[in-house]
Amino acid sequence: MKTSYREAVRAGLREALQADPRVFLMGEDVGCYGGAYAVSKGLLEEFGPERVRDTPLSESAFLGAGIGAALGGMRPIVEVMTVNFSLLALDQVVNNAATLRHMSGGQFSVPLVVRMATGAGRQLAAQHSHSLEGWYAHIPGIKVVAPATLEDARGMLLLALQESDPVFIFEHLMLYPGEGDLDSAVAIAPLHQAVIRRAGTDVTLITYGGSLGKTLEAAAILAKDGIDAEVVDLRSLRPLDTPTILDSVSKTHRAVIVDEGWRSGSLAAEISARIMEQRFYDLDAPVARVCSAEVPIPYPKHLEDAALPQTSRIVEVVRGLLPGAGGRAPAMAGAPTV
Amino acid sequence: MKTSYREAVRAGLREALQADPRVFLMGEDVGCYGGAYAVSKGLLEEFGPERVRDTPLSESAFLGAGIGAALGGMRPIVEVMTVNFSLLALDQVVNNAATLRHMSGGQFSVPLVVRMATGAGRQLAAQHSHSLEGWYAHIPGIKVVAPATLEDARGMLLLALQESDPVFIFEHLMLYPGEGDLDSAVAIAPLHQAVIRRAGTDVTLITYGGSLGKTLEAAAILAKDGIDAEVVDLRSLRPLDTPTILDSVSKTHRAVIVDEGWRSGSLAAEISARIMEQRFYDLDAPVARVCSAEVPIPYPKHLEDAALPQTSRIVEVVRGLLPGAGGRAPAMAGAPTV
Amino acid sequence: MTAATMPAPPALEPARGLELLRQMLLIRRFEEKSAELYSEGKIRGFLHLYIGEEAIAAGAMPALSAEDGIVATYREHGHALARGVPAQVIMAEMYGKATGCSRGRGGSMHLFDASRKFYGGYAIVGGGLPIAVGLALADQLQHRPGVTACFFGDGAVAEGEFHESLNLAALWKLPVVFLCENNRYAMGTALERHQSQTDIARKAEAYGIPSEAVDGMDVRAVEAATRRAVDAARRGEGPVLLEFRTYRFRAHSMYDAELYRTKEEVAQWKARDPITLFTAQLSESGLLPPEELARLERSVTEEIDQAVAFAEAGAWEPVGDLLRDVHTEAP
Amino acid sequence: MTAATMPAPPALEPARGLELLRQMLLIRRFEEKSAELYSEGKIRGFLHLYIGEEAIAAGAMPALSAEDGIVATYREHGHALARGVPAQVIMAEMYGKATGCSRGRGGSMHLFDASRKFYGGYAIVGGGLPIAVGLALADQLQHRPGVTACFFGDGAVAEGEFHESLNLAALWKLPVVFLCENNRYAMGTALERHQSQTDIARKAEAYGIPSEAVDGMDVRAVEAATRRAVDAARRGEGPVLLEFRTYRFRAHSMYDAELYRTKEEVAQWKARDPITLFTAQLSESGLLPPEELARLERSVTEEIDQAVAFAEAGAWEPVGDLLRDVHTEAP
Ligand SMILES: Cc1ncc(C[n+]2csc(CCOP(=O)(O)OP(=O)(O)O)c2C)c(N)n1
Ligand SMILES: Cc1ncc(C[n+]2csc(CCOP(=O)(O)OP(=O)(O)O)c2C)c(N)n1
Ligand SMILES: [Mg+2]
Ligand SMILES: [Mg+2]
Repeated sequence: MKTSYREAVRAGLREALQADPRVFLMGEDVGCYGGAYAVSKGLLEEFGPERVRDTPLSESAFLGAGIGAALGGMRPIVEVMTVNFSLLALDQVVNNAATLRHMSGGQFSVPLVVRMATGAGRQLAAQHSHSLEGWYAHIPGIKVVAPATLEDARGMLLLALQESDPVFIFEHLMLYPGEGDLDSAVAIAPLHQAVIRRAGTDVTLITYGGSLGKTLEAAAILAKDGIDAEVVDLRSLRPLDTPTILDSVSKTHRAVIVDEGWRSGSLAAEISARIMEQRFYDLDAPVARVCSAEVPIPYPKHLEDAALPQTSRIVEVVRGLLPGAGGRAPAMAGAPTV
Repeated sequence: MKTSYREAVRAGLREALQADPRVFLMGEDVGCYGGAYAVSKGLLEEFGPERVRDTPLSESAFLGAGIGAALGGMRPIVEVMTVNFSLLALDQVVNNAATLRHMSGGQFSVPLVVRMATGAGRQLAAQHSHSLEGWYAHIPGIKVVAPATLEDARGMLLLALQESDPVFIFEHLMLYPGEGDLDSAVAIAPLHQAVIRRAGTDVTLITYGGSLGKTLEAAAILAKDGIDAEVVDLRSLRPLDTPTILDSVSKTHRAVIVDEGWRSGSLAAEISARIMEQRFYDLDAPVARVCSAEVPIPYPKHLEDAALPQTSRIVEVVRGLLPGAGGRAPAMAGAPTV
Repeated sequence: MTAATMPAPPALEPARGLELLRQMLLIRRFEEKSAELYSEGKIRGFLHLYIGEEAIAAGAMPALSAEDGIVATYREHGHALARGVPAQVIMAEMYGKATGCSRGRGGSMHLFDASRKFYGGYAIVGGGLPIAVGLALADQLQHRPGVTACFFGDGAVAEGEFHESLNLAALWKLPVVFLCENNRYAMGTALERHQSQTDIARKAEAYGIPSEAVDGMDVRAVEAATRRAVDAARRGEGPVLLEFRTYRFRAHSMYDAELYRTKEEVAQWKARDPITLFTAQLSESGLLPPEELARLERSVTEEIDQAVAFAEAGAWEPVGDLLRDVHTEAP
Repeated sequence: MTAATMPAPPALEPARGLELLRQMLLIRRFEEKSAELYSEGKIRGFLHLYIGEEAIAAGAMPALSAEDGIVATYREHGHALARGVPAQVIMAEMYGKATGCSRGRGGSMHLFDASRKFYGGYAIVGGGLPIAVGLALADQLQHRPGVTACFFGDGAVAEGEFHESLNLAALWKLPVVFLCENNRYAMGTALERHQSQTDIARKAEAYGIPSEAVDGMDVRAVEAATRRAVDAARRGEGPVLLEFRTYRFRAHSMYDAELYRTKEEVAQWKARDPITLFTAQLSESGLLPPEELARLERSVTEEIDQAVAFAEAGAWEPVGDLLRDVHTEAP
């Protein structure tokens, strides 16, 4: 029997609500409507309005209320419908959730979990297609994760609830309908560990969330040319599992980062900088990035597709790093300026 | 007669208000109070309450109103007291100011100028010490600048008002009292051009805003060891003047970026990634970063100092890149993992 | 003042009545066609229909003149049509064609028309209110007679930007009218589950401004109330808040199980369909000649068919222009 | 209900009166000493004094019990003192010492004391309100009797978070009391220049909750009104908004030219100094024995001198601990 990513998140929510009376879910339309992406469908009926709470359109107030409820001994799960709307609550995130433990000299913790949809691909245009998880990954005091598989969709939520500090979970909206076999028994990696989704020797492809599928597709295509790509699924965006990234790069001597964020100031830039700082002398070619074009995402399909990272682009960039398929790049090969 | 940075900004504001009837200034306490940092002192008396407008504490509404007024044919200058509070208005920035031209298919422009104080150094603690200009530099559709000198404090404001798109000006709060001779006659560089503040041959130090002074100090100290550093003042954070950065690195073969933002996901990471992509084969050592520690800025002086980039740290990092002062690093010198 | 205490609007001259009716019909049929085209995959993304609420856009727009500005939401096809934006460029926009009113960049949620001071559809709930305040400020500072009409839903009333915008507009006596389309739901959340004070008009008290609750199913009541509000704003008396009580007959957007409301409730409101009500009014007062309704339906259908043909025929923007209009090209 | 229509508070027993007086004196002298220490450079950053507003913290805190939570602003020394946070750990915090109530990390604007449910000073205006709503939600969900008291200024009322928080609290009938300290200025912006509705208590209407405007210079009126509000919230009747009308005698923060108000206005308000008023009240009713005031002053001075000595003696946190408490160490 197949499970969708949406159902996997729901399974995690249900388990969390069953396991701990302090856990409750709140957000816009998580109850009667069943969730904007139908993630929480049925939970209101199962757990009642005290624990599955519809909120008004007040992102700052209900995310802040999540912080307060966490201070008050609860284990809130706040759903912000999408990252686009989370900007309205960013003050609460940066100035309160992330600082309270430090400002109080360690007296208070904020065991809050915030989930939100991110990303583009459904032609929702310039106000509904942001991928701003990279911004969240910049904030000291919070943790940021992006589950890309069914197991992680369920399991990372449960792990997040074990943390004593705020954890932000980003669910790429294109992942929700994706189906597969969910094995709830299988143990998943720790919350902040990256996972190698495909082992390879020629180049390291580093990605997360909604771009993992495209990246694995690219790896499969590259394999046909004899290019053996290793694919690292970051899973955790803050903290980054730098050792796993660096070990892979030491092995392959080449890296491409695939990130749906706008290129300038993307999370991909941070990863490139870390590789630069710590594996410069192991590199046979400059680290490359495949990111979104620097444009508010346009509505029409052909323009949206052109703005986002695509499998074909990943393949093209990797080939640029490995002239003469499978072979090593000559030391002086020109750096692609993608 | 000496002029302070604060007075230089004021001079720019006054000239703008005199030159163009469409220009007006609005923000919290810009009028009766004279500005939180006394930048607009006297302007209310000179230009009256129509053109120097005190607003309620409503960051989202008055920044959004600035966008609307710009659509309506005015040339608003909105002062957000500090970047810390601008988070409350970030939805208007990302979803409206930056998108309107694109979403409308080019029918509308938003000639809005937004000024705000940024940075730490006055022991204002975890909610008043952010340096988030790097976030703004991630947003397609807006322009971001950070004047570091008296001439730029006045001149970049006037240049910003010539633009047809939103320009965000970040003024580091430690710069305001700084005094010097302001020559209003001197022509300044174009808005989006970086400027070499000190020419050198051994290493490129890339910085902006509040960190320029510390970086020039470091260069002076390094000069005593015979290390000749070139200092690039970015001035514009979006767009970045990549050619100026790359040309300097091609010459010096080494670069250190000094940026008061938190290290992970900093603007410094973007610059490092661009150098990696475009000058990898010219580098004699990995590009290094000197950024803020990943902690909500603590109140006590000794801890705040420890959290921020300091001259001594810059010197130390540069020395790490150039073992044997002045000399070239042996090809295999270890990469500093700062 | 509430709808109850309002003086009855002046007698209606025939032509105006038929215009209002045609406007509502045009919106209704346009939305029905859009739903069809969505199912066919011609229109994508989110699509929010205005069916049931036509009396508001149709009634409010005639109260605005060419110098006035309009700020709307993502549920704005009706507003664009009522403002006179040609059906064909709206349809082309929803197709994502370069011939669309936003050159295809915006889609259904982001209709713009500078020539008609239609300042756009805003899809961040509450996000349009500060923009409207700023447009009104620009009119005030330039001593122009313009008034800005800002449409938003009941859900938007919970957002901080509603509060900040009304305070700012009232404080500065700006010529802006806040037109709340209270259709009793914010997506699946009923009014009483998202507002502690469900009488939205009473919120005006917190800003010291006048307000009215108006029957949003009565196109003439909408027009009369909007005229009063716009005239006051134009006279420099500052902003007014109008609450139009209405109902959304269809799902929030195309996909929506409607688990959050009963069939009975929907049926009750459909019994007050603004088009049926006004049609009855007109014929009772002898202002609807026989065959007239059929004629109107035909002309509306023609207009929409032509719009679809125009959209179908429109060209796509070249992919090479992807980065166009991120910034204003230097003049 | 407004202050005018309120029943007079019950007669006062002597001990309580002297306690209230001592509390206000302690805050006044503590703030005066802080100003001195700021000039000496012992205290840095921003320093916002509570002088003139003492009756609010002193009057409100006795209405709260140990299970209740407090959320305050950056102008919160008085609230911390009145809640029973020892003067010495507050002073040490303002010195930035490891012995401070926030281990020196927060300074004047960020006082915290978990043991007294003092949930902190928040320095983003309006930022504390959603936190208070969440604390109240936690009490409600855990069926605890606690009520959360949320202090904020008149300027905060303009922020969207005020609006969103009151609506949410009212909608869910949460046990939270919103205590607005209306000192008529947001920094240099006078009330009538930042609020279109200057009668803040009337804003409660927009949320369907009860409110009162209270004389913030009368410590007993403050205490009585706060008790009524807290009791109602504890009974499960939902939130209450109280507007305390008061005045800030000093500058907004240490540096402030006070160009925005006249000497006369300041003088008029100083004539209603809450400490002078209450001292007079007590002696008139024969509740202030001769010498008692002098004795109180001496004990307050001792307490503060001791606090300063404690702060001076405190150790600095080692620089090596810079990154401590960014995250909760794994248990
Ligand atoms: C800030 C924000 N939060 C959430 C959403 C998702 N959303 C889109 S429409 C909507 C309901 C808005 O209801 P209302 O304001 O009553 O307008 P209506 O759709 O009923 O016309 C929601 C929650 C959004 N677009 N923006
Ligand atoms: C969101 C935000 N905007 C601006 C500021 C700067 N600021 C600090 S206090 C203050 C005035 C607040 O006035 P009020 O709420 O009346 O409190 P009071 O200082 O009078 O006690 C301002 C504008 C801030 N800290 N936070
Ligand atoms: Mg609605
Ligand atoms: Mg005040």
